[in-house]
Formats: sequence, C-alpha cells, structure tokens
Amino acid sequence: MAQELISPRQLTFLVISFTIGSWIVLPSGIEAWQNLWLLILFALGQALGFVYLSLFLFRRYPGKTLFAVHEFVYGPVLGKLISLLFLWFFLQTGAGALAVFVTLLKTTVFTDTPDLALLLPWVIIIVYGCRRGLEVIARSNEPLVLATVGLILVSVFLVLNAFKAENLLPLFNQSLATVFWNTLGIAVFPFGQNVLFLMLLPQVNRPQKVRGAVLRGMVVAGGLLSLLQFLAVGVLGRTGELFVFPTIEFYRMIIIGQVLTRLELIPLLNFLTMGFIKIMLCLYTLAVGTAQILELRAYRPLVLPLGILILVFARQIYPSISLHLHYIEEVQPLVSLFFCFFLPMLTLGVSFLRGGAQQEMAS
Amino acid sequence: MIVLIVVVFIGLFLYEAPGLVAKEFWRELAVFTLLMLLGLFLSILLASGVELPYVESIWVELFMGLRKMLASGS
Amino acid sequence: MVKVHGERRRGLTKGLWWLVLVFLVFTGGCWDRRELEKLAVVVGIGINLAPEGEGYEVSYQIVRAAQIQSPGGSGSGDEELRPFWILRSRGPTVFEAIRNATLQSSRRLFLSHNQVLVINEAVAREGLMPALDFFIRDHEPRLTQWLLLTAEDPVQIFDASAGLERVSSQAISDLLQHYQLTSKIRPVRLSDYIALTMEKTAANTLPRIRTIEHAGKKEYILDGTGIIKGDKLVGFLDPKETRGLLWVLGEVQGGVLTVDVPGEKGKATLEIFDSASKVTVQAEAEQIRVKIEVQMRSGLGTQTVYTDLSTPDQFKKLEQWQAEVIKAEIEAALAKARAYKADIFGFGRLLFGRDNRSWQRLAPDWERYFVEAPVEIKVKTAVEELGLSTRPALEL
Amino acid sequence: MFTMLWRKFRRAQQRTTTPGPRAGRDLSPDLEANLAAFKRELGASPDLIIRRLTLGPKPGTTGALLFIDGLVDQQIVNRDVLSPLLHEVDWGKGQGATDLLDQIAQNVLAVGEMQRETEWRQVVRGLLAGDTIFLVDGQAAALLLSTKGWEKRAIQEPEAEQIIQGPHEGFTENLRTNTALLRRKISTAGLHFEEMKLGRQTQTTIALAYVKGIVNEKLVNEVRSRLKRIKTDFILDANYVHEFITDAPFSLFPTVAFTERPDVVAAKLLEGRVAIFVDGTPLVNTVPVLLVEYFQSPDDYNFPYYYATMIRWFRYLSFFLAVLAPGLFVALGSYHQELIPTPLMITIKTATEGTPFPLVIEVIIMGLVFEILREAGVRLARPFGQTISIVGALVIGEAAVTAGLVGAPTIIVIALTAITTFVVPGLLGPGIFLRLIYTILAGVLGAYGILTGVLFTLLHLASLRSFGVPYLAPLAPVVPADLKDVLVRAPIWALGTRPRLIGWLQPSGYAADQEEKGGDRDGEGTW
Repeated sequence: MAQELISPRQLTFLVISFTIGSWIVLPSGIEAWQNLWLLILFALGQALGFVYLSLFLFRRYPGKTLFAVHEFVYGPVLGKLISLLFLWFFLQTGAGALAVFVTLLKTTVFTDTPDLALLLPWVIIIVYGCRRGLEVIARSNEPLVLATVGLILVSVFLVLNAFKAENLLPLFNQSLATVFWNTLGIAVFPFGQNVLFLMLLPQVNRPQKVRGAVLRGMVVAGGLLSLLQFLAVGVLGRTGELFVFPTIEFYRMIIIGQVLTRLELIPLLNFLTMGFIKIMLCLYTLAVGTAQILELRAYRPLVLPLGILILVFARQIYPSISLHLHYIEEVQPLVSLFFCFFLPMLTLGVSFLRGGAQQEMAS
Repeated sequence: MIVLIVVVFIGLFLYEAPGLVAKEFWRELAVFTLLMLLGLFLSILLASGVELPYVESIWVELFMGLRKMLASGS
Repeated sequence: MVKVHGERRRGLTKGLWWLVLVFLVFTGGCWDRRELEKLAVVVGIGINLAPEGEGYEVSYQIVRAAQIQSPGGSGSGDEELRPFWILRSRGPTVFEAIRNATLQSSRRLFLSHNQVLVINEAVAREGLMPALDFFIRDHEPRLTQWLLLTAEDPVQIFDASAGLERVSSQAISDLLQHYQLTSKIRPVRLSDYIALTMEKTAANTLPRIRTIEHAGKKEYILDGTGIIKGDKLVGFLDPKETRGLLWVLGEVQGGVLTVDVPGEKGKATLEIFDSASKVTVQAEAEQIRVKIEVQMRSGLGTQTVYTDLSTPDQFKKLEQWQAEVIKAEIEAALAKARAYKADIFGFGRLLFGRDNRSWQRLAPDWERYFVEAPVEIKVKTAVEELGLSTRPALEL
Repeated sequence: MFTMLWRKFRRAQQRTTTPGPRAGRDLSPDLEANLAAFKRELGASPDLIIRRLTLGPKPGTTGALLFIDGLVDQQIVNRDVLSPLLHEVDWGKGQGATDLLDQIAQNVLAVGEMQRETEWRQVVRGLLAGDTIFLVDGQAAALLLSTKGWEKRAIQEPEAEQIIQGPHEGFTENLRTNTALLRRKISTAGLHFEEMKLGRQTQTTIALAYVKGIVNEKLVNEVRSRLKRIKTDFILDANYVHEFITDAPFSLFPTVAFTERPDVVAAKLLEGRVAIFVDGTPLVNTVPVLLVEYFQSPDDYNFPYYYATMIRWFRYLSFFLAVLAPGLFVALGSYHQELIPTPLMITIKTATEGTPFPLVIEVIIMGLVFEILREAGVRLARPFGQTISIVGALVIGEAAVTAGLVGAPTIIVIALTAITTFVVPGLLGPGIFLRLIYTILAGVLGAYGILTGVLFTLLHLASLRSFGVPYLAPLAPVVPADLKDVLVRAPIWALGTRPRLIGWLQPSGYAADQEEKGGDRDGEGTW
C-alpha cells in the first residue's frame, strides 16, 4: 500500500469536518436545547480529555494504526476481534451519517424522491473519492471546510435582526442529571468519534504535530457548533425544541429586505458537504481497516463493496425518524462511550500493564 | 429489478477484478468477491421485499431493556 | 511506452464506466420536479370552520400569473380578468382540506410563498394549534407568514380591493410590515406565535382584520388585536390598547400621539420617533412586583391651538401630557389583560429567563399572580423637534 | 484502425523506396551518385534546387550546391556562398586543410554556421531544414551551410490573449524568433534551452526552456523524459505535445498551459516552471500549471493592485456563473421555487406561463443553439461571423420568446452564460462541458444534483496533479503564503515569494543568494 501523507493542517481540517459532520443537522441533546451551546463547550472540554488520553496510544506506538496496536496489546486473535468491533462501529457511523442526510433531504426538499435516488449518487462519489485516497479526501476537504466556516460566520450577520438575546435565558434550568447525560452524549457523539483518526494518524507527515492538530481541530469544530447553536437558540428560542433539524430551521427565519428569505437550502447543501467528508472518512477507514485485519496489500478493491454495504446499511439502519431521534437520545451515548472512550482506555491500560516489552517492540 | 441488480454487480465485478488478477492480488480478490457477494445478497433481499431487521432498533431494544431492568432493579 | 498506452486505454474504459454509472443513476430521475408554470402559487390562506359537520374550510388566494400585468385588479368585476383566483376546499383537517383543493385546481397548490394566514375567530375560539400544526410540520409553508384574525369569512378579505397592489394578500403583508407608522397594530408571524405558545404562562395576541364598505367597494382595514390565551381566543384590544401593549414590549417605533391641550379647545399631535421599555419582574413570596419603565422621544407634528407650543416651557408640558397619555394607554391594556387573565406582556417569560426558580414555583398559579401583581409604570418622554416652523403663523 | 493500417502501409512503403546511398549509410564519393540519390529521395520536387559548379585549382573538379527553394535565404546563398565559390577563390590559401572540402570551408565560404557531415540521413535532414548542402565530387562528405531563411510573420499582438496595458508582442511561428523574444525578457545566463526533434515525419524542433537555479531539476528531468517518450509521426502544434505529456489525459481540465505571450512565459519561468516551445506554432506550453493560473491575466500585473484584485474576483464570479448559472436556474425554477423571492418568482412565472417544455429542456436547447451560433461565428470570416451572431441571437431568441416556446428568463440566463464564458478563455472547454452536465443534474435532482456534480468535480480536481504539483494549490492544499496572488492580487512589492510548491528551491523572488528554505513544504508537491 503506497503511503499517502497528509499534513497536520489537513488533519486539523479533517477533524473539523468529521466532528461537525452529521451532528450539525441532527443535534443530540435537544432536551437541554436552551443551554445546548454551553453544553457543547463543556462536552468539548470533556472530549478533549478523552482524546488527549487516547492519543497516548499513538505516542506509545508511533507509526502504528489503532488496529496494529490492538494486535500488539491483545495478541493477534483478540486484537483482531476488537478491531472487528471497531469496523462495525465505523460502518455504523458512516451508514448513520448517510441515513441522516438522506432523511434530511427527504423531509425538507425531496419529499417524493425515493431513498435510493438520493443515496446512490452520493455513494458513487464517495466511493470515487475513497478510491482516490486520503490525500485527495484531505485536499478536497479544505475548501469545503473553509466554505462551512465562512457560512457559519456569515450567518452571524444574517440573523442579527432576528436574534433576540432574551431567548438565551435562562442559562441553567435543567436538572443536573439532564446536563450531565447530554454533555456526555455530546462529548462522545460528535467529539469522541474522532477515535477514528487513530487509524489515520500514521499517515500524517509530521507525527510530532499530530496531537496539537487533532485537539485544535476539535476546538475549532466545537467552537463552530457552539456558535451555530447559540445563533439557533437566539433566533428560534424555545421553538427550536419542536424541530427535527433546528440548525437548518433557523435559517428559515432569516428575512433581509424581502429578498434574502427562505435560505435554508444553502446551509443544507453546505452541511451536506461536511457529512460527505465524514462518510468518506468512515468508508476509507473501513476499507483500510479491513485490509489491515486481513493483511491485504491494497485497500482500493474493498472500497466498492464496502460502499455498497454502507448503502444497504444506511437504508436498513433506522426504521423511522422517530426511532432515530430516540436512538440518538437514549442509546447512542452509551454505544459511543463504549467505542470512543472505554475501549481505547482499556487498550491503553492493558498496554501499560504489559509494560516494557511492548514498548521495546514498538520502538 | 433483481436482474438489474445482478447485472450491475456483475458489471462492477468485471470493472474491478481484472486489475486484481493482473497484479496477482489473490487474497484481495477473494475478500473483494466475498464482500461483493454479501452486498449482492443483501441488495437482492432488499429488492425482493424481504423484511430485514433494522440495525439500530436492535440496539435500542437491547439498551432500553437494559435501562428498564436497571430502573426496576433500583 | 506500450505500457503507458495500455494504462491510458484502461483509464479510458474506467472513466467510461464511471460516466455510465453516474448517468444510469440520474436517468431514472425527476421525482420532485414541479415546473414553475405548473404551480398554483398560493399567497393567502384563510381558515374557517366548515359550515356544517366537522373540520375546516380552507380558502386560498392563488396568483393568476398571466393576468398579473394586465388591467383588471382586485375587486373589479370580471372574474376571469382578476390577477388571482379564490378557491375553497373542505376537509376534516387543514392538511386534508388543502389536498382536497387539488380536486378543484388543475395545478398543485404551492404553499411556500404564502404571505398571510387569515383565521376566522370561530376557529380561534376552539384553539389555533390544531389548525396551525400543518403549517409548522410541512416543509413548504414558511414560518414567517403573518397571522391574522377576522370575524368574517376569510374569502371576504381576499375578495376586497387591494388598493394600489394587485393581490390583497401581498398588500396585507406590506401593510403589516409598516405597522410602525401607526403602532396601533401588532403584527405576528407564525414563528412568534409558536414561540409564545410554548411559554406556558404567556398569552398571545393576533392582529384583526375586517372589511368595510366604501363607495360600493369592499376594502379591508386592520383593527385591533385579539387576545389568545392558552391557544384560544378570549377577547380583544382596541387600537389604543394595542399600543399600550406595544409600549410595554418596547415595539413602538413610530406613529403619532395626540394630546389635549388643557385650558384650550385644541390638541397637539406628536410624532413618535422611537421608544424603549424596560420591564422588571420581581418575585416575592406570594406575589410578583412589576415595574415598567418606558422611554420615548417625539417631535411636535401639528397643533390645533393658537398658543405657541414650541417654547421650552410648553415642551416640558407636552412631555408631561404625552407621558400621561402613554401611561393611560398602558393602563388600559393592562386592565384588559387582567380582565382576561392573560399575560400578554410576557411578565412570566421575563421571570422564566431571569429568575427561573421563582418561575417554577409561581408558574402553576400564574393567572392569579399576574392579576394581583402591583404594577408600577414610569414614563419618561422627550419632545425634541418642532418641525420646520418655529411658531404658529398666527398667535392669539 | 484505419490510421494504423495507413501508417503501417506507409512504413512498408518507405522501407522499399529508400535505396542508396542506402538509408542510414554514408554519402558516396561519387557526386553524380549522390545527386541521383537526392533526386530519388525527394522525388522530382521542383523546389529542390541543384546548382552544379566547377571548382578548384584543378579544373574539372565538380561540385554542387543543393537547397530547397523557399527555405533558404536566396541572398545569403548568392552572396556568401555562390559568389565566393565562383569568383574570389584564392586556392593557394589554407594549405593546412586536409582536403578540398575543408579548404573551401575554411577559406571560401562566408557563412557563419556550417557543419561537415558524412551521414546521408543527417544531410537530408539538414537540407529539409533549410540548410544549403555543398558537395564535392570525390569526397564522401558534405558541408551543411546554415542559410535558413524563410518568410515569416512579423511579431504581432496575439489575438487570443489581448491585453490593454503592457507589452503587445506575441510569439510567432518561428522557434528562433520565439527564443530570442524570451532571451530579451530574461537576461540571465541561467536561462537554458534544450532542443530535440520530435515527430518522425515533421522533425519538429522542440525547445525546453527553464531558468537554472530557480527550476527544480526533477521537474526538468520529468518533462524531458515525458517528451522523449513521445512517439508520433507529426507534431504541428503545441497541443500535440500537450496531449502527449499531460498528467490526466481524460480529464476535462488541462494540466499543461499554453500562451502566446513572451511576458507570460518569462514570468512563469521565473516562478520555477518549465516552458516547451514547439517550432511552427506561436503557442508555448508551460508546466506545471495550477487551476488558479487560468484566472490570472497579464493585465492583472499592469493595473493597480486594488483594481486587479477586483477584476480577478469578477473573473471568479464569471466562471462560477458560466458553469453554474443554467444549472442553478433550472434547480430554482423547477425544484426550489420557495427560494426565489416572491415578487421575482411571480414575475418569472408570468414570463414562463404557457411554455410547453420543462425548464431543463428549454435551457439545454437554447444553450446548444448558442454554442452552434458561437461556433459558426468563430469559423466564418469575421464580417460574416458577426452577422451570424447578431442575427442568430436576435432572431432566434426574440422569435422563441414571442412564440411562447421559451421563457424570457431562459434567454437572459443563456445570454449571461454566453458572456461570462469568455471571461476565462483558458477554461472554455471544461466550462461548457461542466455547464451541460450540471444542467442535466439540476434537471434530475435539483440543487442536490448540482451539489453531487460539484463534489465530484472537486474530488476530481483534488486528485489531479500537474507534473507533481496538486492542481488546486494553493487552495487545496492551502498554502497561505500563495494566496496573495489568488484571493487578492497583492501589490507587486509584496509578491516577492515564488509559489511554494513550484519555486520552492528559491522561495524569494528577489534575493537569489538568500538562504534556501526548501524543507518546509507540508508534505505536498512530492515528486
């Protein structure tokens, strides 16, 4: 497999779009809607801790992917089994994101179009992109991230006349349990998923800058999400709780001089690109990971069939949007917690316990 | 519909496989074929209207059951 | 060299494959396409109760694009030449009624450009949300459309002369947006209505519209405000009381105010430049205490007395008089609100934001606290300008 | 297939019809045999002039001058070759010379550049390239006298790349003129040319130009090796070379740029690029090329920076409109009508009321009509061309609207597209093609279709490299330092550094002896 290298800056950008990814249209933690923008910041702090710890794995085994580390730490058989679990997680994440976007399109714009017609073109370009490799993903990601950041910053000005600071109050009226649960949910769902990058870090050309790059990306992504949420609350007030896609919804409230109205299609398309990168990263990692577990020389041939699997999964992952929302609220934090925090920490712990010999092997 | 799916899959297979054969990537070919067959199988099931279980509802039921158990236990 | 050629040829076939694949996907298409010329663009929707049986009667004002640039406007006789078409349909729910309209309309109704929702008061008395839910849930209607109440059949409103405009819904929408020229009406968007409805303690207001007969032609006029408490219409404010409400909300950004000049048979009209309000709600053990501070700037617009009102002394007096008028308006509105036990001023919302704990405690019995609350009103006004003349031409 | 057969056939023919002094062999000592061989080889071409002479101290020694009429400067031949040979020979001089040919070469001929050749092929090649061949009986060698001189076009302003301010000279079809034009711009010894002949039949001279010390040697090697791999019969234009050496032969986007302007080539060479001159065409290829280069015009650097920046943004906007306007129009008009402000929407609806076709079809048909008109206008003689465009546009457009076949907004959009397309002439081809694709996609899936298409294009562009440099640089990967000439056109004094992925060997444009800062390259531009 030819090593494709990306720069730390590109890694940061990838982290940004991966984190923003699908959360931006289907936020978790609606329960705490009014304070969500604050919870995002708390969750960001929490997640920075998680990821910081997880990155110790990369420090300990530089140049090794997560799966290679698993085999080191747990031995080949158990290691591969755990890696397989992660593959499932990546598949689920990718398919989930795809499902989110198809649902979004289906409920907001293309109500009569069959799922497949929306899924198929998307999957085709995702497969095409993945076959071109990580470098291409990273490069095409850069303008997309800049566009999204630009859009979010521009929205600050667009919503100025619809923004009511009164809507932000009260700051804390939720019970501690709600706050805690939703903070955790956000910490593991958009932020914790960055555990995926443990598979890609060896492909960064300056390993010593990796940690800073990942953390910086998370901070920027967290800041953007928080800002967007802040605006959404200020514009929608408590109405936001009503909507399935509040961050898109608040763009519908923009009215500037009778001309700029009904703008939601623009953020919708823009946020789609973030999800696009996210799904592409999932598929890429899935292919590379499978190739690694099965000790193949090339991941490219796997992209196509795995893309088809993602497509099938995306159709078969949620029976209905209501169950989807339910899942996000109740189950997803636990699943993500298992994969994004528990397993990496376990690996780190075991590797410390098994100690010296491993390190020698690694070095 | 099923015929169309099979044709598309065969097309995709023919698109990818010759390259692998030329490079003598046998292992890759095997995995590729396997995954393609899996995809084909699932697609045909979907197309023929067989009710497949929804992935996340399994999790939801599992976890909700767990939560309920915990709630009733405590 | 041969190898390069081989690779290129493979590249070509691969490229072709991609192209074929992409086009295969896209040739199936066009599910959601609706041609612009095949749409029935609805600009106004009226909701009324069905005359007999259950459900709603929904009426629509649909733009007739071919006629929009030719003569023959609103209210003029020939039905075919009018730039709009009025349609009614019935159904057990609003959604079904709207779908049923396609039994009569050759084109699909397109709701995204709807400007106004005119709701009959009978519907409002039974509760608005059942009728409005569709407009929130469906992806087509905008949340920014205006809500209006009317005692009449909404069709009467659509039917009325649009004055300078071609289509009355468009005209009403413009009318509402210029509310600050009088500040005697409070325009409410669908999103505003939802937001206030979600506040448990708050009550909504909706502007009213009615038709008047003028020289044999029907025209419409915005007139007063309906008070919606708990999603149901309970009473009305007249224009003056409406402005009393707007003073408290700080939404008076214009309009005029006429004061009596004591001791003389005459009045002075002042033009309002802007106003600001500050409301503080303090929760105590068993009651709330409300303090309303209104600041307002105005200029002398006209006078009907022969005394020079533009001297500094008179200005001072004017300020005092207009402060009294404002206070009276607020008190009138407050009295009405108390009578209906409807917190249209959003005192509860303020407490909710500033002192959430007390709100939690008081909310269940908010009506009582609201009615009993002592309200302190402070008005500070300034008369700043006198127009282009320094004094009346004739002084007596 | 047919061409392949034809080529084989021709090759076979060549093999049988090339007799001695046998191809690939040396000249014969016998003058008559040589002359006969020339006649055989070139056929009875009337433009082959053979002038026999009697020479020398020993009367009776015959010689011959051969040249192709039209390829040589008759004046040089007459004055500096023929007349010394016939009149002013002092046969006593030059005793040191080994033979008669040498003697003549050293003492008689007043020609600057000459060469002694014995190999038949080389002699013929020289003859066909405009040299005069001097043969002497009894010697199996020839003198190739450089007497090249033919009718050439004067240096003019390039028609396809007009500018308002700045130099107005353009390259011509003559390679020497072109290299000289470049030398006049870059007066450093570092400007190197490498020449090679390509094309079996045409023997076209290709010159590689670069500035040593600025250019990356690896780039030069890569270009050289790609040029050497070209196997073809003929090269008539720069595009022949382009299509052979391009990185992505099937891509819509060109990865080799060409220009007719010496100032542009000079600027690009000084940024570390390589230029490829092709004899016989005023177009010069430069590699590597970035997408953003197509949005730069020489005028950008001749106008004040703020104006240039503004104009450049207009260019971006124009390209955006040229590619996306019809697609967006279709998407808005038949999918997302809620996005159009209500009054505008009603106006558009009024204008399109009653048109029989879906918007997509309307737009595609009118687009095609426009393209055909444009093509007709380009091909015809200029006065006709203008008439065609005006009549076509006016009559067809007006009539279509009046007849209610097409809505007026469609005509407006197509007209807008037509104008904006020409703002970025370098991307005309991809622009038109993508526009069509996006329009179809918009017709099928609205804005989502366009988004899919745009993302596909983006991925494709991101995967392109031009001679190792990412095509989208400095936008992807972002090279902040280089954005000074992309997002804005910074004042000239602030444009000091070369593009990092190309001219990184010597990043500073001013201090050539400055310390090299090569290593820090973000892992991109790996060769």
